[in-house]
Order: sequence, then C-alpha cells, then structure tokens
Amino acid sequence: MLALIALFPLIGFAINGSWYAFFQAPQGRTKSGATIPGIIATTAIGLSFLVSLLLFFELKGLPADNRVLEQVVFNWMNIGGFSLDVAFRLDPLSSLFTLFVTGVATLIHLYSIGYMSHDATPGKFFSYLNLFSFAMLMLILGANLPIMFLGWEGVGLCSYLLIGYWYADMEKASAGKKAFIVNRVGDFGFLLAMFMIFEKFGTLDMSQLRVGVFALAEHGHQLAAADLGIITAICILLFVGAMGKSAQIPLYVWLPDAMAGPTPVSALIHAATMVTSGIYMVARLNFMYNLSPTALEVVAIIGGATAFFAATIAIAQKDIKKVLAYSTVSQLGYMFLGCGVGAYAAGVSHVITHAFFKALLFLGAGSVIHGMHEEQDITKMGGLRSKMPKTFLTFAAGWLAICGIPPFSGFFSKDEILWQAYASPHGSKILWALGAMTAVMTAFYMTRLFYLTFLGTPRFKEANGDDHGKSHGHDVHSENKHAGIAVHESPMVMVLPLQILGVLSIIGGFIAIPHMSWIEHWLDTVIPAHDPASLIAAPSMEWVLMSVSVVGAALGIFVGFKLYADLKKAEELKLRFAGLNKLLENKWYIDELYEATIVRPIHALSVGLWKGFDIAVIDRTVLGFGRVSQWSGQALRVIQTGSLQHYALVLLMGLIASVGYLLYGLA
Amino acid sequence: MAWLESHLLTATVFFPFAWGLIGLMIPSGNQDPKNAQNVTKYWTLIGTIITFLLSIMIFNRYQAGGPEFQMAETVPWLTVVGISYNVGLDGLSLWLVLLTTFLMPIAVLGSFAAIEIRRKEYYLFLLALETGMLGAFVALDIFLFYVFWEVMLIPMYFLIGIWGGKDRIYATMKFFLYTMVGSLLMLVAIFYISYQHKLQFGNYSMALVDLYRLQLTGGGFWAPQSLLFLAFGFAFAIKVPLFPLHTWLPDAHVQAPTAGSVILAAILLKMGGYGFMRFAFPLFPQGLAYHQNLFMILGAVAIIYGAWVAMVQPDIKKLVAYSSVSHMGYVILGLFSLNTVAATGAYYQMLNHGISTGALFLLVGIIYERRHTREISAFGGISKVMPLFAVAFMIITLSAVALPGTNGFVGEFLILLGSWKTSPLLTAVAALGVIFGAVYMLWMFQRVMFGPVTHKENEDLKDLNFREILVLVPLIIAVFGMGIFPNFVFDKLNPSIDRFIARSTVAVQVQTASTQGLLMAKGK
Amino acid sequence: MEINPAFFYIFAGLAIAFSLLVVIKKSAIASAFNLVCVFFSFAGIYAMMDAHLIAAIQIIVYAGAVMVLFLFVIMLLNADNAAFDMHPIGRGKRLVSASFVVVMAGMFIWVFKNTTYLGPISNFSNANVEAAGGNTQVLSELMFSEYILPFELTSVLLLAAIIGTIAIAKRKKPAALLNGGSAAKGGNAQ
Amino acid sequence: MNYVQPWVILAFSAIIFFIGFAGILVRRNILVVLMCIELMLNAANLTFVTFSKQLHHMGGQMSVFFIITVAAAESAIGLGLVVAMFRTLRSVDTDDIQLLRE
Repeated sequence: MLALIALFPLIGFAINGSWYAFFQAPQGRTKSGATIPGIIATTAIGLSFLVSLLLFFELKGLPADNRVLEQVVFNWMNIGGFSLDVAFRLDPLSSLFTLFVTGVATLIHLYSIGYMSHDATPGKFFSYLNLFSFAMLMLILGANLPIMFLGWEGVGLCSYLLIGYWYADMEKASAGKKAFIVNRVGDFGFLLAMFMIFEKFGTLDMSQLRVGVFALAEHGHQLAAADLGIITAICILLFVGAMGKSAQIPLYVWLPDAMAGPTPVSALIHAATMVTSGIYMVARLNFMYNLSPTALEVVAIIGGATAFFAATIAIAQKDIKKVLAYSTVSQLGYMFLGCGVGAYAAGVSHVITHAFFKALLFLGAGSVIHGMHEEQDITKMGGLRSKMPKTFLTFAAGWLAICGIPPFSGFFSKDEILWQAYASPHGSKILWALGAMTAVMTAFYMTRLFYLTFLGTPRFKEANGDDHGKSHGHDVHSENKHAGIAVHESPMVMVLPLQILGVLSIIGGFIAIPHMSWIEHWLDTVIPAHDPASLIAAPSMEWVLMSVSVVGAALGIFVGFKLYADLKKAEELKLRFAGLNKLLENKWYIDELYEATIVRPIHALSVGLWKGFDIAVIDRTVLGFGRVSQWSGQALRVIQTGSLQHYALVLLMGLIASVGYLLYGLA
Repeated sequence: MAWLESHLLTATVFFPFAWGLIGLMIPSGNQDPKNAQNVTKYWTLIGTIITFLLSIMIFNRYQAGGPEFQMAETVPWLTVVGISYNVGLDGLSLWLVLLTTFLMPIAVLGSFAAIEIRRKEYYLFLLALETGMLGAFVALDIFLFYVFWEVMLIPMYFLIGIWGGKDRIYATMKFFLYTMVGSLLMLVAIFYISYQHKLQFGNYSMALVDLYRLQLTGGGFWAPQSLLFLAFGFAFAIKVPLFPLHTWLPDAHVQAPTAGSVILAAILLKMGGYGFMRFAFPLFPQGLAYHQNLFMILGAVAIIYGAWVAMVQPDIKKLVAYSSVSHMGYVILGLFSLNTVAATGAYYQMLNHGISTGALFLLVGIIYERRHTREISAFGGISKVMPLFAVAFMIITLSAVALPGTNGFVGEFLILLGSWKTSPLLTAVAALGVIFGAVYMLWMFQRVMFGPVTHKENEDLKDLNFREILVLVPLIIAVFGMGIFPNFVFDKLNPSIDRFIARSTVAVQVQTASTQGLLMAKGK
Repeated sequence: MEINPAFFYIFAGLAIAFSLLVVIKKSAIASAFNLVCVFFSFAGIYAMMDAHLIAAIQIIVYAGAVMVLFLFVIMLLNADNAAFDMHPIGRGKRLVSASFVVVMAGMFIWVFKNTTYLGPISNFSNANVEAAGGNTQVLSELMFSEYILPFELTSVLLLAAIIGTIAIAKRKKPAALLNGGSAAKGGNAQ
Repeated sequence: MNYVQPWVILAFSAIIFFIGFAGILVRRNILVVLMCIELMLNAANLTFVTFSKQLHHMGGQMSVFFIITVAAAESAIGLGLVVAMFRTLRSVDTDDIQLLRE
C-alpha cells in the first residue's frame, strides 16, 4: 500500500515517457496536445494523493505512540556486513509531507495542463513532472538514508531536466546544469555524512539510527567528547546537503537561475516541495541535531543569514519570478532558523504554509506571464487587477499570507518561528532581530511586486484599443514596439488550482496556531516538543513580539504602497541609492565571485594539468623510453650487417666461447 | 553434449576463435566493397551470441555456495616447469566472463556500419580478442593467464592499427609500449614465484591453488613480496590504467574504431582490476600491505585528476577516455581499501564502467558515423534533431555520474562506504569526484545536446535506426537492472569476495607464522 | 674397429684434400666435381665400416642425384656469366675465419680423443647383424617396422620439397594474366 | 695397430665438418656455400655411422638415411632459391642478399 504512493507517479512517468520517446519524439511523428498526457499525469499523482489521504487516516487510527507504517519492498543490496532494503516508512512527519506534496503536486499538474497547452512537447514535460513526484515521494518515504538519497538525487535530476526543459536556449540549459552541480556539492556532504553514520552506528536505517543515537546519549547522560564531535560533524555534513537542496548560503545560487524552467516547475519544485527537503531531512533527524548545539547553531545562523541576505536581493529584482525565487530562498532560511533553534515543528508548519502560498504566488505569476504572453518584467506590467480579476484575488491572498498578516496562514507559522528564535534555549535576540527585519523586508518587496503587477496603471501597450491602457502606455517608457499585448484571464483549468491554493493560504495557518498547534501535537512522536519550562523568555513576551512582527509587516506594506503609488518617487529613491541598488540588482555579485574564485581557477588548473602534466611530463617520459630503445636499436644495428658470413662467423665465435667454457670446466 | 558438459569453460573460451576461423572460409561473394563480406558480420554476430548463450550455461551451473573454483579442467602442458592448462571459474571470473560475452555481440552489432574495409580480418580479430579475454578471465594457471594476456594484445594492436583513426600508428605504438613493459615485469615475477614454489615444495608449479600456499618473505620495500607486488601491480596498473600510467588510454581510445574502444574500455581495462584481485593481492598480501597507501592515494588522485582533465577535453572520445581514468580510480581505491564492502563495490564498479563507458563509446561512435567528427564544438542542439539519441545519451550520462537508481551509484556508494573505514580523508577527496563527475559529463552533454542547432550539417541528422536501438537497449536495461537489483550480481559474487578479502588480509598473521616457523627450524 | 688403417687413411686423405679443393677452387663447376670425389671417398669409408646400405645410398643419392642437380643449376645459370666470377672474401677475413675454424676443430678433436669409451647399448653387434642377414637386410627390416612412421613421413617431406621447389623456382607470370580480368580492373581502379 | 681407433674417424669427420664451415665463411658464391653445407652433412653422417658401429645400435644408420633424405630435399629447395634469386638479382653473391638488414 505504502509503495503505491510512489508507484503511481512512476507508472505515469512510464506511460508518458515511453509514449513520448517512441511515438512523439522521433522526427515526423505527430505531437500530442497537452490534454491527454496532462490527464494521465494528473490522474497518477491524484491517485497517490488519495492513497496518502487513506494512509493518513489509517495512521491517525493507530495509537499515538505507535504511529508507524512500514513496508519493505525488496532487498536492494546485500553483501557481507552490509544490507540495505528498499523500504518505506510512514510516520506522522512523512505522512504530513506526502499529503501536502501530493496535494500541491496534483494542483500544479492540473494547472500545467492549461499552462503548457501551447508547448511543443507536453508529453515530455508531464513525464518529467511525474518522475519528479516519484523521486520526491521516495525522498519522503524512504526508511533509510540511501533510499532518501535516491529520492534526493532523483529530485535533483528532475530539477535539472525541468529547468533546462527549453534546452534550445543555452542559458536555460546552463541554469539546469548549475542547479545539478551545486546540488551535487550538497550531495557530497550528504554522502560523507552517510559514511560517517555507517561507520559510527553500523546502520543507515533511520529508526535504528534513532535507537543508536539515543543509546549513545543515554549511556552516560553526557555525550563523550569524541562522540559529540562525530555527531556534530555528521549533522553539519548533512546540513551541507540541505544547503544545496534547500538553497542556503553559500549554495543558494542555483535557485534564482532555476527560474528558467516553466513556471509550474518553479512552483512545484523550486518553491513548494523539493527545496523543502532539506528542512524535512533536518526535522527527520532532529534526534541527532538535538544532541549537538554547535550544529544547531550553524543551522540557525545560516538560516537566519540566508533569510536576511536573500530578502535584500529580492528588493531590487525586476523579474517577477526572480523576486519570488529570492523570496523562496529567504523563506527557506526562515525554516532553517526555526529548525536551528530547535523548533522543528514550527519549521515544518512553515514548510506547509509556505508550500501553499508560495505555490499560489508562483502559479499566479505563471498565470500573469501566461496572460501577458511571456512577459516577466514587473516594470512592464501594472494594472492587471481589472484584466485578471481571479488571478488578482488569489494572488492577494498569497501576498497577505507571505507578509504575515493575521489570520492568513503565513502569520502563524512565521510568528512561531520568530518567537522560538527569541525564546528557545538555542535562540538569541540577534537571530530574532534578523528574522524580524527579514519579515519587514518581505512585506516590502512583496508589496512592491504586488503593486507593480496588479495595481497602478498598465505600463505596456495593449492590443485591443482600450484607451485606458493607451493613454498611459507611452508616458511610462514602455519599449514594447510590438503590436501590444492582449492580456487575458487564464483558463479555468489554471484558475481552479489557484483558487484552491488561495483558500488553503487563508486557512492553512490554523493547523499551527501557537499553543494549540495541531501540527505540533501530531508530530509529537517524531519531534518531541520543547519543554515550555526550558524557554528562556517570559511567555508574556510572546504577545509583544507578535504585535511587533504584525506592525512590522504592516509597516512594510505601507511603505511599499506609499513608494510605488508614485513611480517617479521610487525612481528618485533608486537614483539616490544607485550604488546599493546596483549591488542588490546584481545580487551582491556572488555569481561573479564564484566564477572568479572557483570555476575559473579549476578550469585553468585542469587545462594546466592536461597540457602541462599529462602531455608534457608523462607522455614525454614514456616517449623518452621509446626513444632510448630506438637509439640503442640504432647502435646495435651496426652489428646486423645482413651478411651471411658475418652471422656464421659470430655463430662460430659463440660456439667456441660456450664449448670452450665447458671444456675449461672439464679440464 | 557430454563433452560440452565437462568442458564448458574450454568450449566457451575457444568457441569464438574457432567460429571465426570457420568464418574465414565463407566465400566473400560480391566483389563490391560496400556489400562484400556482408555474410561475415552476421556470422560473427551469431557466433558471439552463441558464446553468450554458452556463458549463460556457465552462469546457471555456477553454485554460489559451492567450491571455490568450479567447472575446473586441468590438462598437463609443460610439466617440466609446472605449467598446465588449468581453467576454472569463481565469482570474480563469472561476472567478467558474462560482461565480456554480453558486450561482444553489442560491439559487433555496433560496428556493422562503421567497418567498410577488410571485414573478414576485422571480425576475426574481434573473435580472437574475445577468446583471449575469456581465457584470461578463467585461467587458473598463472602462466596460462600470461599467455592469454598477451594474446589479447595482438588483435587489439591490429584493431587500432588497421581500422583506427588518423594517428593510429602513434596510438598503437604507445599502447603496445606501455602494455609490453608492464607485462614483461610480470613475466619475470611469474618465473620467480614458480621458482619459489620449487624451493618450498620441491616442484615447479604455476597453478594458482598451489601458489596461494606460498610463503614469501615480506616487510620492507626490498622484500620479495613488495617487489613482486610492484611487478604485478605495474602491469595491472597500466592496464587499469592508474594515474600516472594512463596516458596511453586517451590516444588508444580516440584512434580505435568504435568496437575497439568499447572492448578496450569495457573489458580490457577490467583485466587490470581482475589481475589485482586474482593474483597480486592474494599472492603477496604483505607486499600489498606495504604499498596499500601509495595505491590508495594514486586511486584518489586519479579520480580527481581524470575528472579535471576530462572537463577540458575538446574531443568527446577523449573526454570519455579520461572519465575512464576517473572511474577506474574508484576501482583502485575500493580494492585497496581491503574490506568486503569496498571490494564488492570496486568489482561492481568494474562491471558498471564496462556497461556505461561501453555505451558511451557506442553513442559517440553513432554520432561519429553521421558527422565524422568528435569535436564537441562541432555539435550543439543535437537533442532537437535526434531526440531518441538524446534520451539514450542522457540515461548513460546519468549512469556515468552515478545517479542513484542507475548502476553507477551502487558501485561508487559501496566503494566510498567501504573506503571510509580505511581512510576517511582519501574517501572525502574521492567523493569530490562525485561533483566533478557531474561537471564534466553534464557540461559535455549540454554542449553537444542543448542550445540551438549551430551547425548546418547537424540540421538533418538521422535519429537512431533500428539496429542502433537494438545495440543500446540491452545496455540501458543493464544500467537500470544493475542499479535496482544489484543483489542479482552480489548473490553469486559474495563468497568469492569474502575469500579474496580473507586471503589478502592475512598479511600480519602469515608473517608471524612464518617467522615462528623460521625460528623453530633454526632451533632444531 | 676392424678397418684396414691403410685404406682408411687413403680415403680420409683423399676426402680431406678434395674438400679443401671444394673450398679453394674458384670455379663452381670445379668445386662440384671435387665434391663428387669427396662423396665417393665417404662411400668407401662407409663400406669399410660395414654400412653397405649407407654406402650405396651415398653414391646413388649424393653422387648421383644431388650432384647432378648442382651441375644442372650451374649450367642453367650459365657458369660463364660474369656473376660467377667471384673471388673469396678478403685476406684478413679469410685468416680470421680460418683461425677460428681451426680452433674449433681442435677443440672437437681434443674432445673426441679424450672422451671416455661408450659401450654397446644395443645388441646389433657385428656377429648378430651378420647372423640376421647382413647390414642391408637388418636396416631394411628396421625401416619397415620400428621406423615406419618417420620413413613414411620422409615421403611427405619430399613431396613438400617438390612442391616448394616448383613454387619457388617457377617463373612468375604477369599479375594480370594470373588473377583474371576482374582483379586487373580493380587494380586499375586503385 | 691393425685397426683404426674410433676417435680417429671422429676427428676426421670433424676436420671435414670444419672445412665445410670454413667454406661457408670464406666463399661468396652461394652455390659453393650450398656445397659446403653438403660437406658438413656428410661429416655428420660419418659421425653417426661411427657411433652406430661403436654402440652396436642401428639407430645411427637409420638417422643417416633420414639425413640424406633431408639433405636431398634441402639442396632441391636451396637450389630452387638460388635460381629464383639469380632471376631477380642477376647474382649468386651472398653479399647481395642483405634484405634482412633493413
């Protein structure tokens, strides 16, 4: 039963993939529309959503302290002293993840039917989407680390394939490659962590590992220093993996570039599901992180720093998807901040609410892009409220959710993280301040995005003579020399998922209301909640902080409205801080920095090794040996006269020598 | 049939060559060079398939829990110096035999279109090569092994020298020079240990089971064990090829015809790893212990070095060749880690490398037949014109970068998992290869497959035809099959690996035992 | 050995003298005739040693067949040809060669002289051979019983020699005639 | 001394043998070289016969028989080669056969 969750998308992939590869891809074959492959793919993932739902209720029916479903599919590897099963395990945490992943994925699959309707190869697209879902579910359900790693790399692969989906554009292909390689850097950490775990605990199964870790901790109440060191190293290495997958400093660089993929992909993979797998992993292995304060500190600091840093970049971006991408990086930072201060449940609930509202925002952005005919620059939008009313409304819900306005979903989860950052034993005021500042900035840049896109006046030329659009079309320097854009609302199949996600963004937060959080309760067996007594701040502070963050969010929104209501003022402001603006617009030049310090030197070194060592040293040495034997051959050639008599004479001499030697011995 | 039952190995080994000789007598028929000797290629294909079926019979008869060497045959040959025709099979041989017989039909089918001159000779050499390789894998007499080892060289020499590319003579000479130097040292070592056997047991013997009992003095660089290990290791390391003895490989690969590259990469390189496992390790455990670190370091360096140099190659085939250096570095690292997990991984990695690199060379061959160039810069956007080709290439690329679910992952994962136990530092260095492996493979893939079609010649390339699909499909099935069900291999491999590890790690005990023996002898 | 020393020394002296002449004579024909004389001397010695069959074969095969073959070839190649007008190699080389040869021969003779006596290892004593019908009969019987396989193999050897000689010495026809029209066309095309 | 000692016969055959050898060394005419080979073969034959008599064993004389056969075959082939050589090189000089050198 458990395997079915992952199996359905795999079947969908097999059908769509083989149909595409053998009947659509070859030259001269007819291409299919998006509808049929889309329905196949959506059905597949929808079925696995249903199964997850069923299993969720089955799990719920079990006694609270024994909520685990397991299935061993087959033995994967078995060699002396090492055995590995392909096994799945459903516990409250993974059940939660399967639910929201399959749910959101179903919606996005549905949405893609509309979005990809004009695409040339929808069959390929949907097969990739299904493959991704399969890999993601493997990641979530895997009972041991290698199976998780299989999903981990699998989602990386699908991310690569889907980012580079329009491969004819070299930049998009490069973005895909970059994503894969940066992820591989993270995987390097994950691999090493697995080796260390195996070396230390002799198992890679997560429940056995948990037992092993607890045994270690209980043994002498206090961890031995060596054990602590190993656990810290394991945790940090695992976190390196999470950095790659979940786009944290310093490995976040691939995520903004990943926006080259189709928008549903950005929504599904690069906002809702894949990028949260790092948080999933940390939450999953919380029993280890809890033992190592150092590792937790690293997680929290990197999370907080990423949240802040990415938010600064998001402020200056023009591309609607880039803004959302940096916002995703920033929100992921939040989640790690939550995990890092030990509030895993808060992190996880933020994962879920974020999945709702960020998927919504991306899909909304996709709807805008679709409606605007592939225009992504927000400075060339504006006033879409009237053109795309449904998109506008749902987008607004997402906007309010991410800004953290109560009672929208983002508020609850974000606030819990901020409170824990302040009050948890692992927290500190600095972390809280980072988070709070980020919250203000988030509200600001999201408002900027929202305003520039939907409010104000259109800054593009419209196709059908709407005088409203025309009269303002030229005074904001629209460089669109083309006939103009016939903005249209998206079809039903795209709007429906938006609406569902909109509703979820509004009410989704209620699963995580502080102090009566359902989610915390549900995860209790996997993630033991903090003892309230261990908090280092007075409970009354919670209300203070909550109001501070709400006020902050409101402030951000207010400034945003104020600033972008008059674009000239915004431009002036931009000019006044031209240097800073340039820095932010170019993302702090981090990409260039990596290029100069890592990519180029390695490339140069490689060329040097090839030409300077392989060819110049090794080859020359070998050929030198060859030349020596050639020379000696030339020297010996003098003896080889070719004359019969000479040979016979030499033969005779040899005979005399050898016979003479023997006779000398005799005599 | 009864004869076949009792001489299955001999029959399998010599069948291809005999079949090839019979094939020589088939009249060429048509004089038109394009159609001439068409029969030969089908004849050869059938022969290799029959060999494969024979090896399936071997597979069925091999019992994992049975005695060490099964289906053994011994015929005295040169009894004076203890040489005999002695073949037999254990798990280590079994899978390499299967790999060989599995890849040969594919290599033959893959060269149907590429070889237009001297077809008869070409296919005869292929079959002779198969006999040589199979013989080397099942030989249990160290001299017999040497004979087959050298026999392999000759057809390969001609395959590259006659049907190769522009600089084929240079490449063949280099190939020959390297391998001959290595194998001569090995020959000397073989005679030495045979002589030692006479000293210790009273008669010359080259049979492996006898030689395993030898007690050679070890400890220190100048001790016989160490020197013998180096002599053997040198020959095998050249074959693997281990950094820094690898430079023959890129040239040989680039110049060889497609099937030659496939066999060279997929099977001949395995001869090195196999040699280590069969001879160098169990015979000289103390020598091994002495040189373990050196070889592990070289293996780790090879991984990174191969990956880096592969990254900047302008020629696809050269890139794949350097990637072989990198991949075989893993094998060395795994073998020299000397534990069951890593050794199994290393062995598995040899099979993987055979499948995935063989497939890569076939793919390069396919595109070379269409465009007659292998420069990466001559391509771009091929994915659009050859979608099926792109799919196949993608799958094989993923196997080469060891994505979980493909065969490559199982090997690399086990190697690194095991070698961590021996040397965490080197494992960490080697694991960097995971990153760089992705860099060079994906970068190459991107430059060849993605982007707009920049060259006019590429616009109307034909996608895979039926024959090419037939060539690639078994390999793709193997990629996933071996990635998902590695136990299929492990089940018949584990006992042999355990024996191998047990023999190779007795170093310390043997040393004490032999010194004790010496002391007792002196006491008397 | 019951050989009359006088006859033996005569034959031996003749043989040595004629063989020296074989080496020294400038003309190939002269060498050939001297060689015939050497063969006859040898036949005499064989006969004295009771090796009658060998003596007969020596005369028939060597002095008869082989020498005729030599003479045929010399005449076929036309011994008057300038190509035959050859001198021995230079004096220095001749001296070196001769000295080495003399040393070697001296060694051999020394060995033969000092070798220990080898007793009979079989029962073909003179008396036994005589009783069994004489040298020729014994030898012939052995030839068709114990040595039948090598004996038959000599026929294969001779056959091979015949074919080989024909193949080597046959005058090559022009390639075009030999391979037929199609190959000639192919050759032109290349 | 009414009979010849075996070592004398053997010494005699050695002398003939080395006269033949000397001929090979000093003569450039390939025909003469071939004749010298025949000389050496005869010397060997004599040795065989001598030992056959000495050891009371017929194997020696059988060997002579076979050697004569081989010698006949050899001279036939050798002379064939000479003819072929003369045809291509217009010479029977051993110094002209130096193709091995390159």
